[in-house]
Amino acid sequence: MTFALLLLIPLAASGLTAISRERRAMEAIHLLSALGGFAAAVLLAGEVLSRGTTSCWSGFLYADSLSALVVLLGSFVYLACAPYAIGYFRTDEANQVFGTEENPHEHLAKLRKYFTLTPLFAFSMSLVAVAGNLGVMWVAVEGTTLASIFLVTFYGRPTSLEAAWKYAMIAGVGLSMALFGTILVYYAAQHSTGGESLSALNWAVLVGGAARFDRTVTRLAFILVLLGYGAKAGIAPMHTWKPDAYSEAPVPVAALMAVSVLNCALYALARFYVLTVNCLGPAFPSQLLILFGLLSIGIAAPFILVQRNYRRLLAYSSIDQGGIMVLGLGFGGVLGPLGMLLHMTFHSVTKPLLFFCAGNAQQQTGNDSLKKTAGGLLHALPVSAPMFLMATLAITGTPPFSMFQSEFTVMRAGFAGQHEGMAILFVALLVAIFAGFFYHIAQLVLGPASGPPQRETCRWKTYPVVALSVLVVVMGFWLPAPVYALVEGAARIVTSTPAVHP
Amino acid sequence: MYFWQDPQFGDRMITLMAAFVLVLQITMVAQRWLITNIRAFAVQSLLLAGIANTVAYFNHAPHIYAAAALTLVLKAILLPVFLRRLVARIEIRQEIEPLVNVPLSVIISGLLTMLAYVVAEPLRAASGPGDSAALGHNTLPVAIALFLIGFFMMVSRRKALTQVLALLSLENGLFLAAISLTYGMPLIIELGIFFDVLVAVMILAILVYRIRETFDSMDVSRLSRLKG
Amino acid sequence: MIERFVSVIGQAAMVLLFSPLIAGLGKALKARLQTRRGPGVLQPYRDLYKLLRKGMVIPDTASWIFPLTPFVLFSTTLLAGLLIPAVSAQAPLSLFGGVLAVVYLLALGRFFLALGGLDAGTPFGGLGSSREMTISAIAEPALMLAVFTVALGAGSTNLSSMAKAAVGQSWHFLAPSQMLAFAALFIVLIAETGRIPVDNPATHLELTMIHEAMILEYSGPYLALIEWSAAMKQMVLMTLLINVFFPYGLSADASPLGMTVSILLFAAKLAALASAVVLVETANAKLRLFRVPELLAVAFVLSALALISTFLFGSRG
Amino acid sequence: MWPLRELYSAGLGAFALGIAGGIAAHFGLRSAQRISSLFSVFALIGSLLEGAAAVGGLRSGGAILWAVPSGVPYLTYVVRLDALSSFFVLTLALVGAGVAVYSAGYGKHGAAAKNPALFGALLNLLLAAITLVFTAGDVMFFLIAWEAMVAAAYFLVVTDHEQAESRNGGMLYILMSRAGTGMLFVGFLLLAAPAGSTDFRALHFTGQHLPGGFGSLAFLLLFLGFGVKAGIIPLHIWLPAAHPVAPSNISALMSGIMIKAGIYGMARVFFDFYGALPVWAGMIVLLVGVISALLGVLYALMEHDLKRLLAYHSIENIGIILMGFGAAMLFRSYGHPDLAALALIAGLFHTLNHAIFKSLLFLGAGSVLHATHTRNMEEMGGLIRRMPATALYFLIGAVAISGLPPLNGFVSEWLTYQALLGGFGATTEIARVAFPIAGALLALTAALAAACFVKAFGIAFLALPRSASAAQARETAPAMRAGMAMLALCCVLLGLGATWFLPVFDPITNQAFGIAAGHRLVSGNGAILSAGSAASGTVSTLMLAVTLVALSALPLIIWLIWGRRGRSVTGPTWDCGLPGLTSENEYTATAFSKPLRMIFSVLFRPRREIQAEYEISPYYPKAIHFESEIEPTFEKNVYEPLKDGILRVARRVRWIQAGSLHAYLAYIFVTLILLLLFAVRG
Repeated sequence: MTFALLLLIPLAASGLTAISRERRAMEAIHLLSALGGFAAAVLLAGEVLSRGTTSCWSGFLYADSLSALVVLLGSFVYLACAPYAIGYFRTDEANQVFGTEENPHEHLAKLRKYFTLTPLFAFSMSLVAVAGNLGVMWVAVEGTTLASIFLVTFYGRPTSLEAAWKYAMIAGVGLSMALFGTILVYYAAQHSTGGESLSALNWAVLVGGAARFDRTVTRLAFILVLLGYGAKAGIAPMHTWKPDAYSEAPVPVAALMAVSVLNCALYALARFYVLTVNCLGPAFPSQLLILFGLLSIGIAAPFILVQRNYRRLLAYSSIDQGGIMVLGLGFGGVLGPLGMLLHMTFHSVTKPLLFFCAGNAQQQTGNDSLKKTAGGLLHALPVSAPMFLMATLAITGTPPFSMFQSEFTVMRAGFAGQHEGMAILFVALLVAIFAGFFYHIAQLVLGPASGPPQRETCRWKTYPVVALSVLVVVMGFWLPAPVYALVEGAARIVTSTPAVHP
Repeated sequence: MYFWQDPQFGDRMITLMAAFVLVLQITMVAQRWLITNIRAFAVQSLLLAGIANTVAYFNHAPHIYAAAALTLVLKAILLPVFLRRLVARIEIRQEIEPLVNVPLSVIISGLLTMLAYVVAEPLRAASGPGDSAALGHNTLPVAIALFLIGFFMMVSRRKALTQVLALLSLENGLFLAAISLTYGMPLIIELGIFFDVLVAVMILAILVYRIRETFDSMDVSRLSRLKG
Repeated sequence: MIERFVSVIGQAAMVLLFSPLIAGLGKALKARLQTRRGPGVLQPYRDLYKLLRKGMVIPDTASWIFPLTPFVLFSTTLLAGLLIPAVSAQAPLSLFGGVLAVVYLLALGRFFLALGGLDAGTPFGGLGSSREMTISAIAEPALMLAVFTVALGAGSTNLSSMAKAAVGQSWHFLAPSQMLAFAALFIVLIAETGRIPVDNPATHLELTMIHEAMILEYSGPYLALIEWSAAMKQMVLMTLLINVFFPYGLSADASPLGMTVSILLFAAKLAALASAVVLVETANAKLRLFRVPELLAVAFVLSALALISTFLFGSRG
Repeated sequence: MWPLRELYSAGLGAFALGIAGGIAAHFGLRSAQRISSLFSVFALIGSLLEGAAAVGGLRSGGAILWAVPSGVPYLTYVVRLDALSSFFVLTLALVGAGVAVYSAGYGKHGAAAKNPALFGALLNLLLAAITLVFTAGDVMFFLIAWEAMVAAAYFLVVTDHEQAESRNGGMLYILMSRAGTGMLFVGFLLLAAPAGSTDFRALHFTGQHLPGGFGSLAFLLLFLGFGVKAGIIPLHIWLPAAHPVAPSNISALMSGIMIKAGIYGMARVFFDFYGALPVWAGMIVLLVGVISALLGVLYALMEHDLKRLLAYHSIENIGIILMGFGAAMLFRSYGHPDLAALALIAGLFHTLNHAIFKSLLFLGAGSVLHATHTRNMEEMGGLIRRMPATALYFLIGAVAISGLPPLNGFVSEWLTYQALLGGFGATTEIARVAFPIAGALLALTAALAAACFVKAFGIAFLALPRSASAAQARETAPAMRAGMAMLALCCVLLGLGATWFLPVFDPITNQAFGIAAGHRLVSGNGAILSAGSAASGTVSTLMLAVTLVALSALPLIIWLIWGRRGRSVTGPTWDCGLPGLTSENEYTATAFSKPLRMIFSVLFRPRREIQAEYEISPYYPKAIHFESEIEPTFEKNVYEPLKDGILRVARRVRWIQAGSLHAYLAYIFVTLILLLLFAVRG
């Protein structure tokens, strides 16, 4: 039932917007679907918390704490983006980004594209998390790519076309690698359990039989899956599409991709990680994960230091964040996965805030270049600009904001797992990233006013910012117990320690 | 018993067809005419359908017939036709000089094939030889080779359309792997994959068309405005 | 208790009354060495008496720092004089502070003197203060290190115990560390009391003068107090030098005979040291201001050597 | 029983009210305007309550106040008020109270006036954060409080963010702090990894048992990490950049108490987390102390920006404190707990004293800045007549910081000397020489500090006004004077009453070395301070002061005997007979420091340009333009190259993302090949 709600609401929304002729109608449907989706996600989380796992259609759809967490976060971001998107596109229309007022029909077409494709995107994201079958999961991940390509080309600029092409190609290659990996796992499963059937790829079955998998096949499979879903998550060196796509897509899309795509890809990776650990033990996957995690952070750092465009800056930041999560997974132990999933949670709340502030800044100044903008944004955006600075502190893991807790947990995992050298390198890179990030944003926000002081008019754009800011501050000191329970349960699944149920 | 019931014969057939598939892949690397590439891809897909049929026949796995049929319809007929239309629309016949020249590309393809064998070796060892379940397992190296060579084509070719073709041939490698290793993924998943491929090709085609319009060229290496 | 009080009064009186005599002695001897007749030995007393009776002009640019300075200077110097053993090994107020207190009391006086120099706002005053603070600052490490060297031997910074420790051992001043420390302190003495080759008390030439420049604006009783303090400071430092290195004859008991003997000895030692200073003064020419640091560097090196030699030659102190 | 928790919580509550009121008012809550205007009152009440709590903590020797669980198991808000924490909280209380009173008058001036609500909130936040830093009992909570402090201070520094100077100062500050925090992360985690817990009590005396080189590594990282905050050389460069540009009451808080957070951290690590450390550790701390003290005062001497000058003096005094700490560590390594206790007391007491007179001086500088609108000493002068009260308080601060008797600075420096002196007998060869040499250099430092403050006070307050604004200066608001008066009084009391204060250190030394050394330093009738047996020597500031007053009566008497006949007149300044003394021919600050600039030219590398324009002959110059500057050694030779190097590398790396899809695909391809080979091999 809950599954049905979760999956059907976005599909329905997409269908309705496709046929609706009225802008307000589209916006209304969009908002409602976002609310409904979030409600469904909360329901699912509730069921999982009470019953441990839930599934239907003979395990075709399956949800444990891990999937529930990912679904919850995804639908939360979707919910946060919905009102912002309304304000964002209205402003675009006002600034005549879609061309002049002559052809309102064209505007509608543009908007419909967004309001139709985004729910599909949301649908496939939810499917990724609740698919009990790794093959279906792959199909769903591919679905997210297909749904988002045309969102990247939204503005139809040559550059957005370029970004979309690169995105499509890299994601395509990556996902074929992931598929290859999935096939190999299926082969291994068949070989150990015998009998080719749909259920052979079901998580519940696989995790049981993983210990008997053929080791060589599993190694190969893990490598392919790591590269494949890594490309989707934007782990270096498969990260190259990210800055282009994020800086070209409309801000709400960028926010959705930066959080949900990352979450989904890492979710998939985590599933295969568990299988691999059950078969090979932690050593082999850990060294690869640590390598790629540090590589991502290390690649992100210099680009953040000498960045010229603040939306690309955000993209590199999310490469860095992805790296941190992968690193946490790699450090392993009890703390590593916990740190990773906490980081995923906190990141899903903080990153949209950054994107919204950046979007407001861009629509205010008309460009997203750090060089062209004189600074003193504080006077033009009395609400968003200071929040931009605060969010910067939050995303760079500055206490008292919550991402410090998760990063600290990852560090602890590193030291607990005798990876001192790696952990120290990690800390050093974090400092460098903070330096670049904070320097650029402070230059942008502070300084003398360039024009007369203004007020932020569009409430659709400021309220989400304020709401998220409050949430970010609160989370720094207090995390709702159910959410933490969900995270911890998820961490248990990843560390494959048996969960204790009340 | 008749020879067409002899697993050995089936094994031979499969190996033969797999070899042809590999040859076709290398042909695609070697020459530069778009149309020929598309034709090669069509034939390749046809052979894959053949392999699938054989496996289905000898292993009495009906759902693989479905996969074979899908391959035949989709990859061997629909997509080639569609792509030729596209080529006709955008009036580009020949691949401009690839980043890696042809002789070198062929050599590299050879090396990749060897790598594929090296990688596949332990897996063949894993599945005990001789038993009928092992039917067609020896095509796994071919599958990996298809994958790697296709990947290499994506790296070395400049035309957007050729990259699409390369991606498709890479997918063929996966299909071959699926067939030869696991006698096909569960049908529902196969369907999903085929659906995805179809949609992907549509989208990519649209992108190709747009690129052609916007940059009035299909040279991907011109798409380098976004830096840093 | 009562004899403690007596000793305080006694030493205060001695410092107050003898210090001008030492200054006069120096001047007279110097004149003789330069084959002049020069003023009498008692000339400083006459000067002080005259100045005290005169009226004075307070610059209208000066603030309350200006009148405050002479009093601070006077009392700090006198107090320093009460912390060091002069005739008796037991300095009257020895408990109130050791050698560090002496150094820092003098520093306090100097601090205010320099402010007084700046207060009137004349370029000469500023020049004087600047140079005074500079030279005293770079003289400090040598002074401290030498003092430490001696204190280490005695295991205390308390001057009385230092003196007593020194009394204990015979020919103790021949220890290399003692000699070196003495040499260092002698240089510091010259710098601190503003004698040639560091400063020339007899000149008012702006290129050379240091101490005199600070007090140009003072006149009458204030000037008297400052001059008197200068004389007392000189005596204090000399006493310090003498009784730390050559404490012979410091009376342990307060018997009249012992007192008189030690007073005479003390006077003799002072006279000797004063004449040594005068000899140096007449034998040398004044150094350029920026050559002075080199001289004080020598002093620092000497005291460092003294320190090292304390355990190099094993003789503790 | 002292109501510790209640007092402590109430204090934090007061701060919280200040924060909440300010924020509410900032976001336009009309009714909160009144509350936010009272921010200094909250700060005052909070400081006083915390002070009371600290006194209790010192008496009871420490207790857990709270252990509040957060939503997550790995983070508990443990608040602990042991002797060390209490001492630092006490310091905070004294400084905070003075600054709060001062701010009541100051709030309406300067950049803070643009947004008083937010300013008040941040000021209270800073105080609260520092309190938590001093009392946090868990690594993670400590780091949270620590960074909250950094952030609050940053936003206070950039209060005037329209000025590029304050933007850059703030940026340098927060970047270096973050680098320091990074070191702290690693250091703490190295300590906590074997202990398996992040609670401070679990870390007690665990440091030296760490496996391998980790003990030393953690020690160095923690020392450097806290050193950034304390402003040790060569990690000091943010300090003279950030402190001057902040509003003056904030500068007072930063220099007075915030950098002491670094000292607190060091004390916590050196004497609580670590037992006896190897000798080299103590030597490093001692050496860094000496260098910071000497270079700090030398750079201060070259400054003519009053607030930068004070900032450099903070570096100097941190150095003096570290001399005490280093000596204490060495003594513990050599097994002399009594001397170690003496040295530790010297360091901690100087921490308190510096906190008080430095904030006093910064507040004074703030009044001057507010009266003359300039920080450049060359444009001040003659203020003693226009702002007599400020001048008096500044003079007291100047005497105290120069370590002159009988004020508090003298006492702590005296203790430091005695400790260093004790080192000679107590240690072996290298340390043996190092101790007296350090003492001598401490003497040099103190003397140079005196010179510097003769300059500061003499040029800024004495003689003739050097600019129109200085001529029209007005005495500051009563509240501001009251704040300074409180701190000045503390200087005097802690100087004269040192012997009655010292027992405060008993629980601390007891905690660290197992001996309550504080009261042992008091001998005789209670007014005499003695350095104990090992390095004997006595001093009594109180008696010295009394005798000084008594003796200064003597010249009066003498004068009354003879001098009555001469009458004193106030006349034009003689100035060697040169007519018409004007402010142009006064001695300038530059000229005052000239001799030292020449003597230490090796360090300063001064550059001077003199351009003279002549009309008739070279003997009649029309105008002479003189320009002199010294080379900022560390900025130019260490930090600039470092920054440039990093950025150059970063720019090089950018070619990875050159826009070519083929390159991007190639990365993946190569990675795949390599990993396949790796998989096959393994």
